[in-house]
This record gives sequence, structure tokens and C-alpha cells, in this order.
Amino acid sequence: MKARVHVSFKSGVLDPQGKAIGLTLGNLGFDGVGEVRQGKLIELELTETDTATAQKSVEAMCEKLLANTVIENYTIELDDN
Amino acid sequence: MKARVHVSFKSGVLDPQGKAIGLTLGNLGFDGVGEVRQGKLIELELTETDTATAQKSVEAMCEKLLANTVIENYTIELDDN
Amino acid sequence: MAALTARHFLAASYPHLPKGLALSNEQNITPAQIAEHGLTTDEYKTILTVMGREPNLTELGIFSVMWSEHCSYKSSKFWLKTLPTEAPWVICGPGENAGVVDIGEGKAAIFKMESHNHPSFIEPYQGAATGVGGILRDVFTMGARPIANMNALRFGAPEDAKTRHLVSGVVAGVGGYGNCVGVPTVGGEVNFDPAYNGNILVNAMTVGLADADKIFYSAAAGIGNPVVYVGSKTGRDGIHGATMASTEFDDTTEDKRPTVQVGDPFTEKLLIEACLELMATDTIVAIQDMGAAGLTCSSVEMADKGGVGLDLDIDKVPQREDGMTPYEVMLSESQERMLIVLRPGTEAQAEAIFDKWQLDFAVVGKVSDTGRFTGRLGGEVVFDIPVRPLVEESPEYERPWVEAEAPAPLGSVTAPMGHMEALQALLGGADLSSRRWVWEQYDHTVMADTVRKPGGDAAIVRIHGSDRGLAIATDCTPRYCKAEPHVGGAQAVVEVWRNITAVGARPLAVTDCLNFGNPERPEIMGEFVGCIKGIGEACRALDFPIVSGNVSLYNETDGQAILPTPAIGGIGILDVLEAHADLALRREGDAFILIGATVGHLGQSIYLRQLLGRAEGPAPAVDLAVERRNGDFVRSLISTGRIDTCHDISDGGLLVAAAEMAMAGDIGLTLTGIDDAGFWFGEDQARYLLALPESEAAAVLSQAEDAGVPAQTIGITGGEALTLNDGTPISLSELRQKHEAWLPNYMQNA
Amino acid sequence: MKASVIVFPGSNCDRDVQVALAAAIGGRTDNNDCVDMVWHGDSEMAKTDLIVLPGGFSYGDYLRSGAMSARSPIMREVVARAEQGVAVLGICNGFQVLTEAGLLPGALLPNAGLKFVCRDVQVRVENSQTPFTNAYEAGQTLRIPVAHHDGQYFVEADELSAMQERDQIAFRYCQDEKTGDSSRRANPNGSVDDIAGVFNKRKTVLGLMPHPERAADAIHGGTDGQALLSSLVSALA
Ligand SMILES: Nc1ncnc2c1ncn2[C@@H]1O[C@H](COP(=O)(O)OP(=O)(O)O)[C@@H](O)[C@H]1O
Ligand SMILES: [Mg+2]
Repeated sequence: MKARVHVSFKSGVLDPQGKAIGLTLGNLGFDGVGEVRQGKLIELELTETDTATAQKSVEAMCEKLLANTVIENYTIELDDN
Repeated sequence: MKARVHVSFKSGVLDPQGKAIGLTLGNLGFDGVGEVRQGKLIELELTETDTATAQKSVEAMCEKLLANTVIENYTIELDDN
Repeated sequence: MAALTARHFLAASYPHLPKGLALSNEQNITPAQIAEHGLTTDEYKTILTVMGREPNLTELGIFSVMWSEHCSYKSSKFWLKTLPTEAPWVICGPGENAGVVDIGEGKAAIFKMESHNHPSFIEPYQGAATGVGGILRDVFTMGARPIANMNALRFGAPEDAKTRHLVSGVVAGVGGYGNCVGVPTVGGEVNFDPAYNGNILVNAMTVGLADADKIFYSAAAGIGNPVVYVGSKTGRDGIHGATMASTEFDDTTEDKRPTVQVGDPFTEKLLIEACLELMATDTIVAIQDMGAAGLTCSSVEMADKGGVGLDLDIDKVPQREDGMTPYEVMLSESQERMLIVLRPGTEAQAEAIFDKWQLDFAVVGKVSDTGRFTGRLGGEVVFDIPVRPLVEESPEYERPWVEAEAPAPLGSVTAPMGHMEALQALLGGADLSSRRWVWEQYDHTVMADTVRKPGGDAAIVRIHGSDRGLAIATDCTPRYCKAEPHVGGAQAVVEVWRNITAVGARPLAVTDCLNFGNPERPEIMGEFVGCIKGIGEACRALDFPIVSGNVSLYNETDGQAILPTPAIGGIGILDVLEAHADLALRREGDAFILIGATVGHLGQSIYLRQLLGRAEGPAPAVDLAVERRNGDFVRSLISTGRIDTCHDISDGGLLVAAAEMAMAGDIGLTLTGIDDAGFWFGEDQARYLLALPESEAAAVLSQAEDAGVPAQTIGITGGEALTLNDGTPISLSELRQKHEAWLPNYMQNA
Repeated sequence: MKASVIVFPGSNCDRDVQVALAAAIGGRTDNNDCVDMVWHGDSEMAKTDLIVLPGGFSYGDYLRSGAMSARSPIMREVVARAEQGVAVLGICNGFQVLTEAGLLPGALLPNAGLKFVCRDVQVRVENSQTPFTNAYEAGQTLRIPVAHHDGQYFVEADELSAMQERDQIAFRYCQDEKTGDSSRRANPNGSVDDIAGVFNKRKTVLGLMPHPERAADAIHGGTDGQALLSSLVSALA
């Protein structure tokens, strides 16, 4: 099974990378771009085949390592085909 | 409209971050984790309302700035609600 | 139309070739494949002779990388042999991974410079980063802990659409790698010129420190000894154009075969620590990093140097991807890998160290007495090449060359503006503005031994745990090399020597990185030959031998070659760390003294180029005896503690150098001299500026006279402004603002 | 007095801080009896008066700076010792590890300028009543180098005011009076409230971005960082 974890800054946290991208897109002549946010997408190959167990285990990985919940949110997507 | 751009290393390219995350998950006792890859997820707010035009414009952004096509691939998802 | 095979092609000249292939390749090599591997028909004929049969594709790949310009030095070898490489303090000259010099007290300095030009143009961040990674490995492979990095960068015109992006990526890449590994980047150069628009230059240098009696070499020895692979896994990275020759070509090829490698400085840091830990044990027979041409080049060099054979078991090579062919494994340029020959029975001890650092470790083969380089996959031989001829029969060309035409003498020069205005324009322009924006992105203080950081003449790092120091500098003035290759080559060496001298250190030895265009063009070859001759003469005259180096040719796009750029990196020793000088003015009321003769040579100067748009005239003359005399004099003043403030005069001339000293020390200067642009902005060589207490000036001047060294007082320090011949003063803060502003402003839109 | 320096994979200031500690504690840079180097994979540590998490790029700063090191086996022991009141000092990457490990509040984000920054900065001592800062005067300014890519200190507003009330701010970036160079921002990374270093509530744990061990010897061009180490020696010896 594959897991995709999306980690992004909480809304109150400044995202300088996203801001810089927005600015540069403007400089490059791309109009109509509003807020830009940059997050991480972590893709994991899992040997686990049970979705519920996998979900639990990836949640634990997020809490323990993949996200810093002081500043970040995460969402998990599992893909079992 | 919202665009989500996922930028990741091409499959043959070394992903040092993914490698280190995989190693640490193993050290933390998470078994059954195979390959780990870390990419970027860039979320953009667009004023454009036409999907086809938006798709074109985001593709141009990817080619020009968001991805380095020498080593990276990108995929685009548009969300118009 | 069926392609003619090479066999058909060559049948006439080699009727005796054995029929068929003993090895696994079913297919005959086609002329197209030969061409795609960058081999000429004649070179292929030599391969047939060496092999005594037709090679298979893997073998062809091995020959092609070993005989590439990069690995074989086929165009440059002939001329490189003319360089002086010996001195009593040289422990190991060119031929190993890096040069080694004795620096006293049982220590050795190990250093080398290398180019990563092409990859950096394609992908500036990763190209530059892996360039730094590669040169670090060349140095720690010999047993040294890397203690300083330098970087010599050349970019296209600032106006060129690509330049800003390249500067941004290269600088971030150099920093990204060196900072993470924890080696301070203490100096370098940045030039801009339209000649580099299509070919930037990224030259990186590393200096390391080792015990003089514990240097590790690369010659394999001991029949049956295990050959061990350590570091990162092998992927399909950097299998260049050569892969085009592969037959399995499909839609996914682009995706599978990145030509640019991604560096992993974290793994490199672990590899340094693990290798140094292993080196402290008594287990290593020979060690070699995998750089260009990866596993192939490292194995062949180790076998050849040891006069032995090497058997590799391809299945054992740690691989990152599934289904890699022997061709791919052998030609991959994946980063952060090393090859080691161990003493028999020490495998477990070595493996434990690499396990501790969580690095791959695999016994991949053994040293053999066959004199052949053999690879097996699933027990079957997939390549089998005699080592000696693979190395010794490699092509060597004495390419035709023509001497560059001597430049016409410089016509009259009319000053376009007042000298102070000119100074401000120069200090605030692309060529001479502050490079702080660059070096503040480099960790230059890690290791806590940096004594003089970037921004001065030579950088100084303390030799850890001692009261001595190493001075390090890199230099080259490509516009001089273009105008007069011979003079320019010599000038690059003397400028390095002068920078090391200006901090008070004794110059010891140099490394070079010779960047040129296409050597098959006689005029480019002429530039190469001219520069080499100049370098050789200067090194000889200054007892400044070349102990390592690198050649990068074909820096050319659409027939547009780069300026000839023989970058020189040098090191010197400070026997007493305290007794060094710095360019920053330290006291008010100091006498300000000019050492060396000022003719006012404006040919090929920055003044002429920037303010008048003219690249004309001869380069400034280099008189090696005068250089030596003036430099030895200045050094003796510093090492005996008589002066602590010194700066050499180079790009931009006297007034620029003086202003740099004032800005650095935040102390003003009042100068008096001839009212002539040549006097203030000429780039005459062999000159220095000193500041010392007024009370001691007379003694120093008379000492200079005794030594036959031209010296004159041209000003006095003090105040907060720079004043010239009673003109209107310019405040230092205004000057500094201009000097510091150009690069950050330019890069703002990156 | 005994200090312990934790070595993570990718630490690169471990030796630098060892040398500075040896000089501060034992009077000689090569006197290593007073400094233990402790491997991140160990789960036990000998008795120690001070634990130092050095600078560097542990795990390459991949994922987030300090994130992976904070989960090392030795960190459980570090947390336990910190709870017992053993002094813990985190410098640069060590500061990042301490926030990731929950020993200090807040987090360190990429610099606002998105570039690595290596230069001398000026910092003001905000609280001199701690084992780490007793050799300084409150309000004193120090010149110390920074060298980091992820040094932007962030903490939620209410937490920040609580920290201010508890005197948990150790150092703040401030304008360089000497060169008066107003073109340069005093705050090199965009940290909230110009914060360069913070304490835990008990003032037994300090994390800071500047590198005191790079301003500890005359050859560094300044020794303002040395007093931080000698504060510890006088408080803990
Ligand atoms: N321009 C040069 N001057 C002196 N020595 C050189 C020069 N170019 C290469 N060498 C020497 O030739 C040897 C092979 O160089 P190179 O292939 O660049 O080394 P590596 O395989 O370690 O990357 C090295 O010992 C190098 O020092
Ligand atoms: Mg090498």
C-alpha cells in the first residue's frame, strides 16, 4: 500500500517560501495569482495491507516524526491498489 | 480556483531527504516501510475561472519556476469549487 | 538501411580479428555507437588491438569513459608534463587524488582544485553542490580531514537573461554542500564576462590536513585482497550521452536517466567520518574515491597503479534501482561512494565502522594477478579488459596550435571622468563590487579555526591545535590570458603567490584548474599552450610547484569559447600565526606606503574595460625576479612583526586597493600622487600597499632601498573619508554603501 | 566539572565546542578529560553536569532541522537529565533539536531571507540571572557569529508573552552600534521579537542560534562567547 502525507504550515505561521514563489511568479508576469503556500508531500511504500492498521501506523509516524505539530498540520491519504 | 502542484524528483534521481526519513522511521521501530520520497506540494490561489486556461497557465509556471525539469516531474490538480 | 557494423567497417584493416564474441553481448558494435561514445575510428582500432577481439557494449562504455578527455587528458597530457612538480617539501605531486606537501611539525596539507562547469550550467544548485562533494572526496581519500574550501566562479554578463539564476543556484549549491558537511568555505573569486554566457565555470578547491606519515594512496596491492565498496548506493545518475548508445531506448528513458546527479552532503559528512575512523585503524591497503566515470575509473586506476588485476562481482554492488545493467553500474556517477582495498581478514572490523555510520558496505571483488579488469554478473563474465593497455594505450594528442597574435599597443586613453568618480563607479560595478552577498551564504567560521575570513587577500585558517596557520588563495585574470596567454598564465600564479605573501605566509605549492575551449581549434590550443608555459615559468621562478590539478576543455557553445581561464589555487604556511597581516587599516596617523614600481599600465585594465568599454592593449608585464624580490621583502616585514597592515594591488589598481583597505578598517586615508589615470588605476604587477606607524616609516623605506625595492610614501591614514590630492573627500560610508550594494541589488530579483 | 557533548550524525560543531569547553573547564584546549563525547545511538550517559547539543546539520537538516535527531535514543536520556535539573545547552542545530524534543518552546523555521546566513551579529543579554549568563551584565551587547539556514524563531503570540513574563528570553538581536551599518538588518533571520536564544521555565535549558564557541579565542577576532562557557563553569563546578 502507498501512503501520501501532506505536511503544511498552520495558517498562523508565515510561509516565506510560498511568499517568495508568489512574488517571483508576479515578476515573471503571471497575473492573478493570490496566496501561495508550499508544503511537503511525503510518499511512503508500506508492506501493510490492512487500511485501518496502515492509517494508524502512518498517523503515528506523523505525530512522532513527519510533522511538527507546533507549526504544521498533516493529512494522510492511503492508496491500496 | 485553486491549483495544487506536486513536484517530485524523477524516479531515477536520488532523493536524499526521502532516504534519511526512511532510515529514521526504521530507527524509530516502524517496520514495513519501503521506499520513501519527499516532494513539494505548492498550493496556489488563482483568479482565473476557466479550467483550460488555468491549466495552461499553471503548466507554464511549472516549466518556468516551480519545477526543475532536469531532475523533477510535476503534476497539476485544479479544483474549481 | 541496416547500419554497417564496425566489424564490416574495419574488416579491411583488421582481417585477423577473431570472429564472434566470447562475452554476453550478442550485438556487434556499430559506427554510430562508436561515435556516440565519443570515440574516433582510430581510437576504436586501438581498442580492437588491445582487446584482440571486438568489445561488447559494456567494454566499449568502459573504454569510452577511460579515454574521454576528462579521464585520459589526451589533449593536455603532453603539455602538463612540462610543469614543475617537485620541491623538497612536496610529498606527493600530480598523479594521485590530490597533491600533498609537508608543512612541518609532522603535518601535511593535501589539496586540489576541480571543475564542475557543465553540470552547473544545466542545474546550477546540484552541479555546484556535487562539484564541492567531489573535490572533498579527492582530499579525504588521501587521509586528510578537509579544513577549507575555496570556489572560483565565472558567470556570463550580468545582463544575460540566465546569469542571475545561475549565480543564485551555484552560490546556494556551493554553500548547501560545504555548510552541511561542516568545512568552512573561506575564499574564492567571482567574475562576470559575456564569454561565459553559454559556459559558466565552477571550480572548487579543498584543502585538508593529515599526519605526514599517514597518507593513503590508491595503488591496489596484495593478490586476493578484498575490494570493498562503501558509501551510497549506485543509481542511474550521470550516465551521460554515452547511454544513448544503449539499445533499450524508450519513452521512459528521459525519466530514468538523469544526467545531473543530486548530491547528498549528509551522506558525505558520514563518509568523511567513517573513512577517517577506518584510516585510524590498520586495515587499508589502498583507497580511491569514485568521481568521474565512477566505479570504472576508480577500479582501473587502482589496478593500474598497483600493476595488478581486479575482479568485480557486479551483483554485489549496492544498487538503488532494480534491473541495472552492468553497463549502467560501471558508468554511473552516483555520488558519495568510495572503493577500498582492505588487508585480508579486516572486513568485519571495517564493516562495523560503516554500519555505525549507517553507510553501505559491500565486498565487491578482489585483487587478482591476471592484470585484467573483469566483471561478473550471475557468475558470467560481462567484461574482461587488460588493465595496462586500457590505461597506457589511451590516446595522446599533440594537437596543432598557433600562437596568439600579440595585441596592438594601447592607444591614448582619455580619462572619462575625475578619479574619485571613477573610483566610485568601479567599486560599485560588477567587476569590483563586494562579494559579501556570496560569502555570507557560506559558513566560513565552522571548525573554529578561521583566522581571516573571505574579503581579504588570502584566507587564513589555523592548523588545528597549533599556533601556525595556512594561507589559501585562488586567482586568475582571464582577460590577461586572452590578450597574452603566456603573460596571463604567469600572472595567475604570481597573483596567488602575492596574495599569500600579503598576509605574511610563505607560499608552498599550487593546484590548477585549466578551463579552455575546444582544443581541436589551433587558436584555442595556442591559448592553452601559452598559459601552460607562463604557469610553468612562474612556478619555477617562485619555487611554487604544481602538485595537483584538473583540465576542463570544450567549454564552448556555438563556436563561442570562454576566455582562457587557468584558475590557480595556492597555499602558504604561517610559521607564527600571530605574525600575519590584514588589509584593514588599524590606526590613525599611519604612513601609507606603496611598494613596487608604478608605470601606469592601463592595457586590459578594469578601468579601461568598465569605464571606456575597451578590451585593448597588452596585459601588464610580469617580471618574475621583481615579483620575488618585492614579495620576499614584504613578507619579511610581516613575519618580523614590523607591519600588520598590507594589501596587494591587482584588479582596479592602486586607488581601488587603497579604498578597500580604508573601508575594511573604517579609517580614512589622505593620498597624494600623480594626477593621471594610469597612476591610480593602472594594473602594474608586483605591488603592495602597507600601513605602519609614522615613526617607523623611515626605517622601512631605507630597508627597501637596501633591498632594491621601490617604495614611496603616498599618504597617511585617519579621518572618516578618502581624499585624493587635496580634492573633495568621499566619506567611507558612502563608498561602502556603493561597494556593498551592487551584488545584492542585482540579485534581488533572483 | 564534567560536560557531555552529544554527537549526532551530521553534527559538525561537536569538536569546536569540545575544544572551547576544554579550555573553559580545564584551562587547556586539549584537555578532554572534562568533556565526554556521547554517541546519539547510546541510551545511557555517564554522570554529567552539563549536556551540550552542538551545531551542524544532523541528518542533513532533512525533513525539518533537528527533527530526526530529536528522536535519537540518547534524547530520552537527555530529557530525563533535563528533568532532574542538569543544565542543557543547544547551539544552532542543538537549539533546533531542543525545540523538536519539546525541551524548549517554539520552533525554528527557514530564515525569512531563505538563504543561509553566516556573519557576526550583535546580541543583547536579556537575563543575566542564570547559570548560562551570570558572567554577563543584563543589557550587555555581544558580538558573536551566526551560521544557519533555519534560524527564524517562531512561537505563538500568547506563549511568547508568557515567556517574556517568565524572563525566558535569553538573547535578542540588536543593532550593531560600532559600525552603525544601518543597511544591515540586525535580525538576520526574521525571528519573532528578535529572539536569538531562549530558556526553559527553570532556566536550566538554553537554546541559541549564535555560536559562542566561534567567539571564544583571540584568533576568532572576539571572545564575547567565552563568558557563556565560563558562566557555566562558575555555576556548575
Ligand atoms: N592541470 C594539471 N596540472 C597538474 N596536474 C594535473 C592537472 N590536471 C590533472 N592533474 C593531475 O592528474 C591526476 C588526475 O586528475 P583527475 O582525473 O582530475 O583526478 P581525479 O580522478 O581524482 O578526479 C591528478 O593527480 C591531478 O592532480
Ligand atoms: Mg579522485
